[in-house]
Amino acid sequence: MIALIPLFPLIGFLINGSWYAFVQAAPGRRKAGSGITGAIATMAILGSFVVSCLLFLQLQGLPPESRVLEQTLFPWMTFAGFKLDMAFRLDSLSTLFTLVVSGVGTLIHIYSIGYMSHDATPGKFFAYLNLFCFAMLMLVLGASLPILFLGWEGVGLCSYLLIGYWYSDPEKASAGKKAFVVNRVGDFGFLLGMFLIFTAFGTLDFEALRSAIVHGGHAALPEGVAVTTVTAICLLLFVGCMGKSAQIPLYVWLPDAMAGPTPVSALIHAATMVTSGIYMVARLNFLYSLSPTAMAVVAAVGGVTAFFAATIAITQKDIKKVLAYSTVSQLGYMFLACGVGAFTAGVFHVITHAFFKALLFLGAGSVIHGMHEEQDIMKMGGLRAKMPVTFATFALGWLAICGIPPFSGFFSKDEILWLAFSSEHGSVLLWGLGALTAVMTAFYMTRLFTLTFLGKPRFSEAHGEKHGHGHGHGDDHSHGHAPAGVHESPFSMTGPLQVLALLSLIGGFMGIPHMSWLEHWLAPVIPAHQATGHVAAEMEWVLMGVSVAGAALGIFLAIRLYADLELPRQFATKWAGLYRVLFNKWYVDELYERTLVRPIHALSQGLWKNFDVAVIDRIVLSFGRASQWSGQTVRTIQTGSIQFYALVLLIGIVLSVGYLIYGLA
Amino acid sequence: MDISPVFFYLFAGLALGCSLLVVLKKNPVASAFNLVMVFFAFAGIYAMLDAHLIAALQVLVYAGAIMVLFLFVIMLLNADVPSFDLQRSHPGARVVAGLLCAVLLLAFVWAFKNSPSPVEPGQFSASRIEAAGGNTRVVSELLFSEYILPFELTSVLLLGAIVGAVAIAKRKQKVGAGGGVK
Amino acid sequence: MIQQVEPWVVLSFCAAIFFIGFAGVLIRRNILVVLMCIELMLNAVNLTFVTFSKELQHLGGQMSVLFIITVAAAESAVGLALVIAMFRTLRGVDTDQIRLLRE
Amino acid sequence: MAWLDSHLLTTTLFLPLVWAIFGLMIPTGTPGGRATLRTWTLLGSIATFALSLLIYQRYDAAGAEFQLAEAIDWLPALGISYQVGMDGISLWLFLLTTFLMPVAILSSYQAIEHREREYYFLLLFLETAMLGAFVALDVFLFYVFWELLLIPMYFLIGIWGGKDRIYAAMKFFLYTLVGSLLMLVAIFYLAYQHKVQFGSYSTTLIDLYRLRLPGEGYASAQSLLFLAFALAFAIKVPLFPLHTWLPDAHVQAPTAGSVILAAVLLKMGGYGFMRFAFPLFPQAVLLYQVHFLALGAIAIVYGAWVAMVQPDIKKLVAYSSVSHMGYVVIGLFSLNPVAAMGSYYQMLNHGISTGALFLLVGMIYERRHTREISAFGGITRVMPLFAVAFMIVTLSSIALPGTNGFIGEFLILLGTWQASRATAVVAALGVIFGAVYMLWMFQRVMFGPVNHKENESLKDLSFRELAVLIPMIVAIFAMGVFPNFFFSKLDPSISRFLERSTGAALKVEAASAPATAVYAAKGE
Repeated sequence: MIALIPLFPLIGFLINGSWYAFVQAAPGRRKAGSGITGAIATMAILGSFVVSCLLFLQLQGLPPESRVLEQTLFPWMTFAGFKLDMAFRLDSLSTLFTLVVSGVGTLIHIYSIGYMSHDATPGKFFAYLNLFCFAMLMLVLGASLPILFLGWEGVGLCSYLLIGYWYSDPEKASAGKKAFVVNRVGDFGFLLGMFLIFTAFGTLDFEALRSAIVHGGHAALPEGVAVTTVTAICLLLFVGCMGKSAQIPLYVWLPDAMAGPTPVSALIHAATMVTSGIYMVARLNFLYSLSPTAMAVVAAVGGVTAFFAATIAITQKDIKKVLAYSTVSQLGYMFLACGVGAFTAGVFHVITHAFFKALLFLGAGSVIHGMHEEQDIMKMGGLRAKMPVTFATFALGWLAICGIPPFSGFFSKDEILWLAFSSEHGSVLLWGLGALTAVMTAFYMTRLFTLTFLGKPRFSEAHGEKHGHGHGHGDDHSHGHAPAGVHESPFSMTGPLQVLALLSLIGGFMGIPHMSWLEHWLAPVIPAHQATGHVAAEMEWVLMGVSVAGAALGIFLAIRLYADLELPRQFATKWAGLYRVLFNKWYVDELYERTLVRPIHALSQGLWKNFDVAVIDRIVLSFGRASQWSGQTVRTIQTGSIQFYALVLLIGIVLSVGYLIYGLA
Repeated sequence: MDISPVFFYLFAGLALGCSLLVVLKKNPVASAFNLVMVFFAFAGIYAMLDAHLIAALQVLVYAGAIMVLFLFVIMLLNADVPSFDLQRSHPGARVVAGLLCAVLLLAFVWAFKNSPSPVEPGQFSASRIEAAGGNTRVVSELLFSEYILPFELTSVLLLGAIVGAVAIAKRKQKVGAGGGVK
Repeated sequence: MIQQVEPWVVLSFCAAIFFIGFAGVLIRRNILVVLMCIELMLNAVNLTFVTFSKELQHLGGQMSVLFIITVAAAESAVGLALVIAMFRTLRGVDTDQIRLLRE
Repeated sequence: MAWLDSHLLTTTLFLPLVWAIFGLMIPTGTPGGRATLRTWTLLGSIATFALSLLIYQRYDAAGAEFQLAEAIDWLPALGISYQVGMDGISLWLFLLTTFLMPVAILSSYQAIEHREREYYFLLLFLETAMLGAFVALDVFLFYVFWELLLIPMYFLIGIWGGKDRIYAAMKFFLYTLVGSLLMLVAIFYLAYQHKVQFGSYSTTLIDLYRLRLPGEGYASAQSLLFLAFALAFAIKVPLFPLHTWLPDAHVQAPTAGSVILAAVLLKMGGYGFMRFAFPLFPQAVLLYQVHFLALGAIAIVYGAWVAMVQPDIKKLVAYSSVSHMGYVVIGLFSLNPVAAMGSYYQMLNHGISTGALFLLVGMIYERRHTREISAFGGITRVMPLFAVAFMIVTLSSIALPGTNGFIGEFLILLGTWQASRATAVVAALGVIFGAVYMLWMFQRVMFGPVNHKENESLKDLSFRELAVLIPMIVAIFAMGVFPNFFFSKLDPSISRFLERSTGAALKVEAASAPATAVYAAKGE
């Protein structure tokens, strides 16, 4: 039964993929609607969602401590000295993820039918999308680290394929490659972490690992494993998370990943794939909680990333880039939560974030679709009237991410901030970082919202059409019939928006403080966070008030500032240096280019030309030259006359016979 | 060895002399005729050694077939070459070659003379061969029983030689010179 | 008067013919004569075989001779074919002309 | 049938050669004749493959060590005999060879335009030689086959190769020959040692396994003999810094030649290590473990780096082979079951995925007659099917989980980590750089706009080319998802290999402190 969850998208992928490869891709066939392929793909993921729901209900019917379903398909790698099964395990943590992935996935599939209606190769798009869902579901269902890794790299592949979906544009293709390579750097750490686990514990299965450490609800190190080993394991695995979940220093690929179609950004680069790092940390929470050092690093990296990405988001002009940096920032939040031991809060934020960030991205997609591929928020404004549904739903998402009660973002963010302050791993510093980020988040999201939907339009009606033609991506993404003017999107797109808006509105109620259903549900996997004594309980209300006030402050500032565009322009000129640094994203990409990419490239070139060819090959060839030279020297006696050779032979015979006779005598 | 010394020395002297002439005669035709004489002398010696079948084959194959082939080729080539008779090779080489051959010959003679006789002779004594029906019969029977495999293999060899000789000696067809047949 | 011919005398005679042939191979430049000298050497070997066959009372030697005669026939056929081919391409039968081994 | 039962290996072994001899009699003056020849050759290779499947079915992993064995005296005075037999280690490489041969033949249909008869004859001749090397149980017989396959390969590169084919063929030939001559000397020494220790010459492998050779220090018999064998195998693998013949040979060889070279010939090095060098000289293996681990790790990173900057696709793939085969070396020298299994699997993987890469490069070369990366760009748009196939093979090459490459690299790294952490860390870097060079190449060839006019009208894959590629792609996924299918026939043989390579050594170790220290320092 569990296997059905990833199986449906796999079947969808195979159908759409072969249809694309053998029918649609043939040159000459250019026109194809997204209807049938979209329907197949949606049915596939919907099937997963239904199965996930059924299994969720089944789990709910079980007593909490035995809420685990397992299915072993076949032995994957088994031989003397090693054993690994292709097995799935569904417990309270993974069921949440399967629901989110298949649920949000279904909505985004439906949305894509509308969004990709003008695309030349929808078969390819939906095949990739289904493949992604397959890999993501493998990731969350895998019963052991290698299967998780299978999904982990699988989603990375889909991310690569979908970012570079419009491959004719070299920049987009490069963005895809960058995403894959940066993720590979993370996977390098992941792999080593996995090896270290195997060496230390002799298993890669989550349950076996857990039972090696947790005894009677209490985590303790087994004999012969040092704390430093666990720290090393956690940090190495966290390197993997840095890559996949876009944390400093490996976050650079995510903003570039916005080159992909917007539904992809919503599904992969906001709602699901990027949160798999949090999933893994939460899955291995028993391991992480053994190492205070690793926890501190996770929290610090998360907090700094949250803040750092928020600073960049303030100045970006591309609607999707703003959302991308916002995603990086929110992911930082989640790691901050994990780092202070609030794994449940982290998972909570993953879920609410999946709702509101998917909503925001899809809303942005709707805007872009309506504006004919315009992504610059400076050229938008006043869309409230033109796109009422998009406006309304986007507003809900905006309030949710700003942390305004009672929207979902409020609950999860507040939970994180409170635990960052109060937990034994937390500190005022971490809380301060989080709170400051919250203010900035409110600020840049409001900026985005204001510039896009409020105010006066900063575009001409004719502009859209012209633009649509100018930027059509060759044959692959041109609008066959660019409709005049800005328009609201079709229902296939606004429908999912409305569902997501509803979820963003009510999603937070699953984790109301002190009566959290979520915490209770996750208790078998993540031990409930015990309240700590060193902070007074009333502080919780104080801090909640502070964070809401902070969000309100951010919103207020942004609305005041961006009501008139002159004001921000003055600020930008006043602090031109700071503005430039932020606008250019702290020059991190340039730094990597200078310190890593170019030196390695130059080194490789040097090794090839100056070592491989010039040294090794020359040594080998010099052997050849030496024998050639000696051959040339000796060959003077080679007259070519057979009779001469025979004469020499005769001389040889005489000499040997002479030697023999002399020896006998 | 129960052979008549008179006839042996007669044939041996003839063979030695003629073979020297083969080497020394300038004209290849003369060499060829001397070679025939050598072959005949050898046939005589074979006969004295009771190898009657070989003696016959020597005359038939060597003196008959092979020599005819040689003469035929000489005649064929002689036609249009003015300087068919070639000088012998470099005098130095000639001296060295002759000297070394002589030295080796002496070594061989010395070795033959000082080698001990075989300890136990085989089963085909002259009398037994005689009793079994004579040399030719015995040899032939052996050829078709114990030596049948090599015998059959020689047929492959001969086939190969025929094909090879034809392939080599055949005049190459001019490539691309169309219009030969009209 | 009736004297036996010692086997070593016969064998020495064979060796003499053999080396006359060998010397011929070495010093003659006419390839036809070279081929004849090779025949001479083969005959010397044949006679050696027969001599041993007689002395050892074993017919293996005579068998070998039969095969050598066959091989000699094949050899001279191919050899003469080569001579013809050579004559056709080089217009001569001088061994000095064939130095293809050199390059 | 009874005869076939008792001579199954020999029959399979010599079937291609006999088949090829009949193929020589097919007149090729007309197009119809050439088609007949090609079909005939293809049928021969398929028949061999069918026979090898029969072998697969007969081979029982739980049974005796060497099965389907045959032995005939060859040169009894020297103890040399014709002995063949099959164990798990031979089995999959044998099947890999017979599986790839039809693919290679099918891929040459259009690429080869002159001297077809000789070409197909040499291909089948090559198959016999390769198969022989994989099943020979007599060291000398192995040597004969090992040298025998040089001859057809030399001509394949030298006659049907690219512009610098003569240079490449000579380089290939000499490199390999130099290595193997020392091996021959070592083989004679082993046969002689057998006479000294057991009273008669022997080159039979099982006999030689019983030899006790002094193995203390770098000047010991084991050490020197190991080096003699290892040089031959390391050149074939090829191990850094003995790899420079590979790029030239690969680039110049015709497509089928490259495929066979990469897929099978390189495996002979790894196979040689597993079959001969390790079990025969266990102490020397421990002695040189560190060195080879280091060289293997260097090869991985070095190969990847140099591959990154190649302007020629085929050269890039060639250097990627250096990198991939580095994994095989570190896996073998880690001397534990996980790494050994991974190593062996990596050999099969590399055969499939690099073979497929060469096929793809060959296909695009047939269309454009260039292999310069800069001559392409945006090919996805004109050849979408080709792009799909290329993508899948690329992914296999960068070891994406779910494809075959992952299984090999994962197991090797996991095992190596237990033997030497530093090596594993350096080797794991190859995971990153592997992605860099492959994807960068893929991007430059397949993505972006179509910049060159010539590329506008390229034809997508034909039915024949699909028939070539689909088996490879199926193999890629089958090996990635169901590796246990392969492991199950392999497991006992790998265990035996390790037992021979370490068990004996460990016993001796108890007496000698330094060796223990070396092993313990790495094993922790």
